[in-house]
Amino acid sequence: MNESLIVNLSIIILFLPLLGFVTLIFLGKWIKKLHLFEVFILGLALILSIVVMYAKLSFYNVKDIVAAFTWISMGNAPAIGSINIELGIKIDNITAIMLVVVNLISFLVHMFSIEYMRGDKRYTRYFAYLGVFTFSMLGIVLTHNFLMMYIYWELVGLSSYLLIGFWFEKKSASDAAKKAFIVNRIGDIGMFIGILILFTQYKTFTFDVIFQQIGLGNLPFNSTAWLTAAGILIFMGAVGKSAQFPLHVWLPDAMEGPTPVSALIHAATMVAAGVYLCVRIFVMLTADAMLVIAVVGAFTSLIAATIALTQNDIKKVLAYSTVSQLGYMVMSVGVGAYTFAFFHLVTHAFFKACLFLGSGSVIHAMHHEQDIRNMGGLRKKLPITYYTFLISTVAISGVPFTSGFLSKDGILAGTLAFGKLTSHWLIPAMGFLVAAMTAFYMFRLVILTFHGEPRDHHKYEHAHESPFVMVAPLVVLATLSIFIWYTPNPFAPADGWFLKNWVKTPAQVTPVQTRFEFMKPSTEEAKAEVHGEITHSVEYTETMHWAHYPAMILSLIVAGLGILIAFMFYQWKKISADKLAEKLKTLYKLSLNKWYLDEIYDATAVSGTLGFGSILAWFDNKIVDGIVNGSAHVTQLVSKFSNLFDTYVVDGFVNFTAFFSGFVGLSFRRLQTGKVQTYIIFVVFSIIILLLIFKPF
Amino acid sequence: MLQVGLTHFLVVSAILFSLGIYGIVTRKNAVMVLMGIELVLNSANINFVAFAKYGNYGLGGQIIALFVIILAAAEAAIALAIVLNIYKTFANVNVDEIDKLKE
Amino acid sequence: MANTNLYHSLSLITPEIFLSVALVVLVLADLVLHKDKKLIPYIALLGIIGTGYLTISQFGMSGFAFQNSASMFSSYGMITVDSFGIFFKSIVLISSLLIILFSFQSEEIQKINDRIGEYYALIFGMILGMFFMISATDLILIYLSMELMSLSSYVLAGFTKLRDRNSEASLKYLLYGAVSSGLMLFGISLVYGLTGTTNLYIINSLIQGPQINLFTLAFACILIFAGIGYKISSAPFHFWTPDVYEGAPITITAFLSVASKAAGFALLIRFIKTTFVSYVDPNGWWHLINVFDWKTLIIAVSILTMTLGNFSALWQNNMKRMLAYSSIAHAGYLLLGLVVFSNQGLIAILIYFSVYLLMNLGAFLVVMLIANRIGSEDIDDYNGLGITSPFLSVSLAIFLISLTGLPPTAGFIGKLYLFIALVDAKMIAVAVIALLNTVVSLYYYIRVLKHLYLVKPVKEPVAITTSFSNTVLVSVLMLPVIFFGIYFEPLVNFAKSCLLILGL
Amino acid sequence: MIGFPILSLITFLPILGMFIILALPKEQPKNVKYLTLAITAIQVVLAIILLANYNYSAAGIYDEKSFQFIEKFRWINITGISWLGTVKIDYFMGVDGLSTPMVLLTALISFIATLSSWTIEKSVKGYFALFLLLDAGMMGVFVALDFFLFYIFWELMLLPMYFLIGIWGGPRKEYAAIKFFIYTLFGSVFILLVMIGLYFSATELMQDGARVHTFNMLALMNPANYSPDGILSALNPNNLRLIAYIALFAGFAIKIPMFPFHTWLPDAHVEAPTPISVILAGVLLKMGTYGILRISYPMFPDITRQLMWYIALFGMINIIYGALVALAQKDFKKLIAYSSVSHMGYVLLGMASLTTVGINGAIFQMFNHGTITAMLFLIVGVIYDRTHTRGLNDFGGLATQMPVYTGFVTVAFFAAIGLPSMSGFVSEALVFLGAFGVELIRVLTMISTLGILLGAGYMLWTLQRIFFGPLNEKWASLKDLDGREYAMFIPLTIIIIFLGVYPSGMLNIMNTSVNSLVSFVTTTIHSTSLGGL
Repeated sequence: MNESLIVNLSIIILFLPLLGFVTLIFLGKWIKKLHLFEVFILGLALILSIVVMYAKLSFYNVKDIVAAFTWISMGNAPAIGSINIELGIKIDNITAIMLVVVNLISFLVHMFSIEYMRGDKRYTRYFAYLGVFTFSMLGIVLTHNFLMMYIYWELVGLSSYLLIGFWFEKKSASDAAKKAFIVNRIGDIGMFIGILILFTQYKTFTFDVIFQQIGLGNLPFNSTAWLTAAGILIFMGAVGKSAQFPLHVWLPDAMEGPTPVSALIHAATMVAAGVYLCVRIFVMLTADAMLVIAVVGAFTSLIAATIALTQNDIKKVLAYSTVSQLGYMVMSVGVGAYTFAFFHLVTHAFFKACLFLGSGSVIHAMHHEQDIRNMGGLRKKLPITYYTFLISTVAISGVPFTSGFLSKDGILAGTLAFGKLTSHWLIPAMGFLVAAMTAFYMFRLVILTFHGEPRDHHKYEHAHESPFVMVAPLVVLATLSIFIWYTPNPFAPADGWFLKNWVKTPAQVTPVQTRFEFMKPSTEEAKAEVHGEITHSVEYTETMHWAHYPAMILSLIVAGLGILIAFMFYQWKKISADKLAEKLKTLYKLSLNKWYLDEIYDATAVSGTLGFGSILAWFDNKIVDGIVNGSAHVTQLVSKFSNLFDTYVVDGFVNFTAFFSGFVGLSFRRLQTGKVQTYIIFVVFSIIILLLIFKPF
Repeated sequence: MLQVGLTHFLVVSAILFSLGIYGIVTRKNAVMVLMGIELVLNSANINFVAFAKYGNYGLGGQIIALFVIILAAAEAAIALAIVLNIYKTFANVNVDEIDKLKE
Repeated sequence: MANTNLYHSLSLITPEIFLSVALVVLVLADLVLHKDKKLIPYIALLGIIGTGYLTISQFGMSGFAFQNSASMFSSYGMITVDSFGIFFKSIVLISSLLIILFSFQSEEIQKINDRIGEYYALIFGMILGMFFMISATDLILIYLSMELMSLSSYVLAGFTKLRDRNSEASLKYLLYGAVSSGLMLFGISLVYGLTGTTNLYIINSLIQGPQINLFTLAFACILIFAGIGYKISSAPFHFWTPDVYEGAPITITAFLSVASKAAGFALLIRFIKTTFVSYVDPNGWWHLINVFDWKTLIIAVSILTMTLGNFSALWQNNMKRMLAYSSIAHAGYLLLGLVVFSNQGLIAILIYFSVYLLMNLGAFLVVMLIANRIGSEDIDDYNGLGITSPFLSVSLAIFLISLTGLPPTAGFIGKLYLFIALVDAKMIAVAVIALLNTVVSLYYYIRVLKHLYLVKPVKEPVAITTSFSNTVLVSVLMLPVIFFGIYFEPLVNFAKSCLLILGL
Repeated sequence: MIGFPILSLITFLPILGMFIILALPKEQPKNVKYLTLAITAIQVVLAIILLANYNYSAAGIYDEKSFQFIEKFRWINITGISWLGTVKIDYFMGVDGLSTPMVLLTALISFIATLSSWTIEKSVKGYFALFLLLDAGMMGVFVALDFFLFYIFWELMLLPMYFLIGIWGGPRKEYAAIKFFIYTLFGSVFILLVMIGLYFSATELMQDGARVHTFNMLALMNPANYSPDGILSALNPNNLRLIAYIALFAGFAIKIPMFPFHTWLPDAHVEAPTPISVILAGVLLKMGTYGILRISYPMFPDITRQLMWYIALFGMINIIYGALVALAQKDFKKLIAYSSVSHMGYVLLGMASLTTVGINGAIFQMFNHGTITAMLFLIVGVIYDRTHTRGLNDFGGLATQMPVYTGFVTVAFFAAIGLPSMSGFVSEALVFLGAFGVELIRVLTMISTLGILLGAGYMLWTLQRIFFGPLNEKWASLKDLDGREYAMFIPLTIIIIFLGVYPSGMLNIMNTSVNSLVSFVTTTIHSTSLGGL
């Protein structure tokens, strides 16, 4: 298996879903059951991507495969030199793994959707959109430069828009779609400016070239501040896409889309693209940038967790949990736990997709009931859904023997180490708090949905387990939430093949003085770093090791605590949730209403912009145009004036002449003059005035 | 003994000129306005003759004055015809009432 | 000696002599032909053509007629024949020819068919006056020729007597004109007093001396300018223009707006050039004798004229009146060519006049043809004509666009040359004012097009069909407007060949 | 090279067509339409022939030799009397990388607009005659290389435009038409003045060795041709060059239209019939920016460098201001009109950068805006034809009723938003890349990026208000697109997406020229500028 074959296969993988999209859009109207073609294509892509992953990880484990061609060439530009904008793909281990993750989940979601979406009037269109999404997502994964990253970034935004607003007859759906796109654009602007900074300095978009240049000490505008800025700005893209505070508000609303879409896009893949981006630019992040990222991530995970505590919509809970988990990953990048961030991305993708599809199964069974207060006891009616859902919940809560435990624990260890090394203890504190809350609200969800007695009997009676095409994906995904796929030792993720062999922290390229103290290499390490052999300072590695067990124990405790409390509240009803809510009314309301962030945004940014727009429109209409029209009015006025000149001004002259004549006493009679005479008077006066002006002395 | 010189003629001419203009702009009757015009023309005539006489310019001035007189006559003829025409249409010859054409 | 001088002089004024003969023939014909006066217009046409032939045969000729052999400046005569004069005479003749052709078509004129002999005789009187105005270099001849022209035109303005406004126009024109010429005469008398001569060339050499009373001279200049300014209807001596243009028969209005103005301009230019310019340098710049600030005066007057004209035109509802104000504005533009005091400016004036002749007469012709049919010159009555009478509307549109000065019409070339002259003289501010005036003028010209095409008529507009001869006549004016807009080389070359003003 | 005068043909063919139409009897509206369609189709074919024979490596800009398809002969040749000099005006046409995209755009948009004109019922003959005259004027502006010729074409379009808006327009058509006319004429008189000023400042070396004043654009670009005492020589102490530049710029800016000269645009667009809006937005607005690039930049490189910040500032204002005002609109067409203001701001911003990337982006944006906005106006036209309303709040749920139409709308809207894979993205990105690279205007560029957010805001909001939500029962019987409408939308969609995926298809045409332009503008020192600016 040679490189070019891998490249070609990757390109085929990339374009297969697009082919599906085009086929479905243009032929969907005429050919029935065309959606199966799309499912088939995805299956094909999945197989190919597994092949690619296998080839990459086995034969080219340490070597990145890059292929590119020139997209835009601007010749020899004056004062700049040649500018070539390239398109290309870069396959490293992360890419290879992501290919499989994306294709797998996408395939499963396609499969799930066959039944879930049956009967929809835009059935084929739906699969077409899924196709274009998959294409764009694979593009993000495969690209080797920032511009293409941005391009695919926007395209996933488009597919997300189309899929959230799929049921556009509902105003809430089209609102949510619009909101998602626009909120994402805010982040994208930052990302775009970040890319602009890099391009301005390096005249290229290619990751490797830029990183290499930074490594050589060639900084944007020769300033570390600009490097930090570039990092943070590009991270803003991730803030938007991965729904980080303060741009997280779109993701819960995005649940208006069909549930499989939520699973694919708004839980497993697209939202993880932000984390993927952070992972990609990790090497160029300065300490300041990383700190910002860590804080944003931690704060996001916390705030989302607090909101998730009180939500009653099954998808909303999952949505906020997604936001929270994404915050985790981002925080992980920020504290330098690169590998665990990516690891969590992968594990989270599986169990969160499973959760969403599970919720889809529930919703399907309950005839589009989403409120968990109206559920309960579904365990019996939907056993497979229940068990897969439970496994995933256990995973996300960080219970041992699950994938979630492995990745979450690593992240928590990372934060702990970070806290020790930099004394930013707040970040690990938030991390553990969130872990507890996650366990609590996830089990609250499970208990309220599946345990206890049914609260809506009518719907309960009609509920039934979903058909095979829907449960099969659940089973697959639940299976993937077990530790065994990643490491043989359920308590030592770092020893597993995933982290040991496949995903390694790359060497920082930022100037040494801009890094965290603990990331500065010693002299020998610096030499080694140039060759990409050592990635982190020994100190950091050691601290990570130190943090491993305390983090594990702590996380076990907090997760257990969370689960326990959830059972106390909802299963055994030892404590009344309502009473507590009554007691902590303010906090409860704050949480239930998502901290009023939507309202605040509406009142400030949205209304502000619209209001400003209206003011400007008024300004435009009345003032700017008014000036123009005003000058026209003045012109008309002047013309009226000169038009009436003959009648009035000249008459005025007459009167004046009358007065004047009277003054000299030549006539006491009031002068009776006609128009011709007024003209003549004017001539006479003109002559006098001209004489006064042009007299030669 | 008062020596009549150029200045005196010019003063007379200026007075005539002013009276003529005054008549033109104040008289109601079109014929009276025409009289004013005659005054203006004749003030110029006085100038011509006086300049010719006192400036030793030869006979040119006098000849010009003759031309002007003839022309004034022609003008008066046409003018009166027009005034007559006006009288036919408007039944009066008050120039200030003939203002249908304006603005 | 005296006889040869006289023969020589007479040979230089053959066109004028021919005109006089034609005038007499017309009067006689009017007497002889009692009933059927159909022949008279053709006699007039022959007269114009004959004059035209004689005028053109003078082309390239230059000289003085009626020199004063007694004077020390014996070489300068009362009449100057030069290519500049011939240019303006041609303008006058072409417009006369067209006016006669217009008169064939005009219903107004058809109605007074019994007095048609007088009509043409008076027109010939005007032409004769203009011819002398154009070539006169003696103040008295200037005065006399102006009066000759004026007296004829006073009558013509009220000639049809079909409506009150004819007589009124006539009276106003008369009174205003008589006063203006009176003032001018007074000015001339002052000049005579200062210099002892009425010959412009001699005045020119005399006023360069130190003993001239500058105040009196300035007074005289302003008075004379008032007289000429009234003829070219420049502000502030323009007040008669709209009233008379509106009241007069349309053929006469058209004639006044072009021929009379041409004669006035020729006179003004010749007067200033001959009297006040000391020399013309090789680059074509005219150097004024420093006795009177003509430059500032004319700049002020021209800006005032075009601004007043344009602004007043904005609100006019009568087409003739609107065109009257527009012709005032155009007088302002034409004066711009003079303010630069250079041959370049003179070329611009000549080009502008050639173009102005075409487009202004064209516009009047179309207005007349429309008035023939709908009996109104009111702009509101034009509503919807664009659809029903495409040919007339399109041609009116072209004439008006050309009057605005938009390419690709000849009007643009005229304006272009004016602005070229201004920029060449580095008078940018004046050019900007003039350009802004152009923008203002668009508004009222386009207003006509708006009524023709855009405004929905209340009642179904009549469809005006044009006879073959009318179509030819309109086309004869319209095609050159477009042709010269695209290819103006012949126009410029012609103007250039007509630059010569005989002088010191 | 081709054996026939392709540029004259492509320019004057519509005029020929106009005469044929005028000669046709009145009762044949169908023939008139087909004839116009044929003529515009031939124009497209000619444009393609031109492109096929185009030499991608010839620069043009200031170098006559590297212009292509040159047609040059003496048009006005007035041999002067010595003190007057000679007037020599050439009929001079040629294309380079700056004009070729515009020629292609004009041909394309004219063709599409003809299709869109099919619904015209009122005085068909007059409409199409004026339409063809307009077409000729537009084409002429882009191929003329003599300033005089350029100006004639520039003004030639005004009148047909006036009538096309004024006769076939909406309720306030008279107001809109006169406003358009007066406004643009106001701008063009300044152009005229500067043209005359340039004429007197520079001379061209004739074959016989004499130097005469010239309107030849290429000669006017060469600083060596300026005489030190010329009115626009940099030695002139009154900063006349600066004033002239501003006047010229203002003349072009009105056409763009640049804030605060933009207010004619919404009125003109709202009142104009659909095809005329298409032409207006698709081609006419480009003349302003084209004029700046073709004339202002190379003839006044010194001032351009001096004022680039201000140009960028106005670009930024256009982007942000246009977008914000668009947000507040309730009329579909007005919204698109303001979006045009916003999008033309990108062109200004890109031009202001004076870099290859930025100017490439600017020209590319000109082309893309032409296609995208044309499509947007066609979209408005389709809905207006069917419902006779344009109120954004009068619709709702049309996506259910007209799915294909909605599909095209989505494409066009996202193209306007600057979605990657569509042409608008590439040009906007290049504009930003170019502008950001210049330190002087970096902050302005960063503020301008807000435009892409606001753009998404008003476009998506519009999409939602018209097409999403429950179907407004009033429109339950609307028909989806018919064949003619497909024929309008499909070529535009293909071009938009093709150039989004393969922008080099267009960028390669202009790249050489842009490089040449940039190096010319950034390095040319006016030899007479030593003492002045």
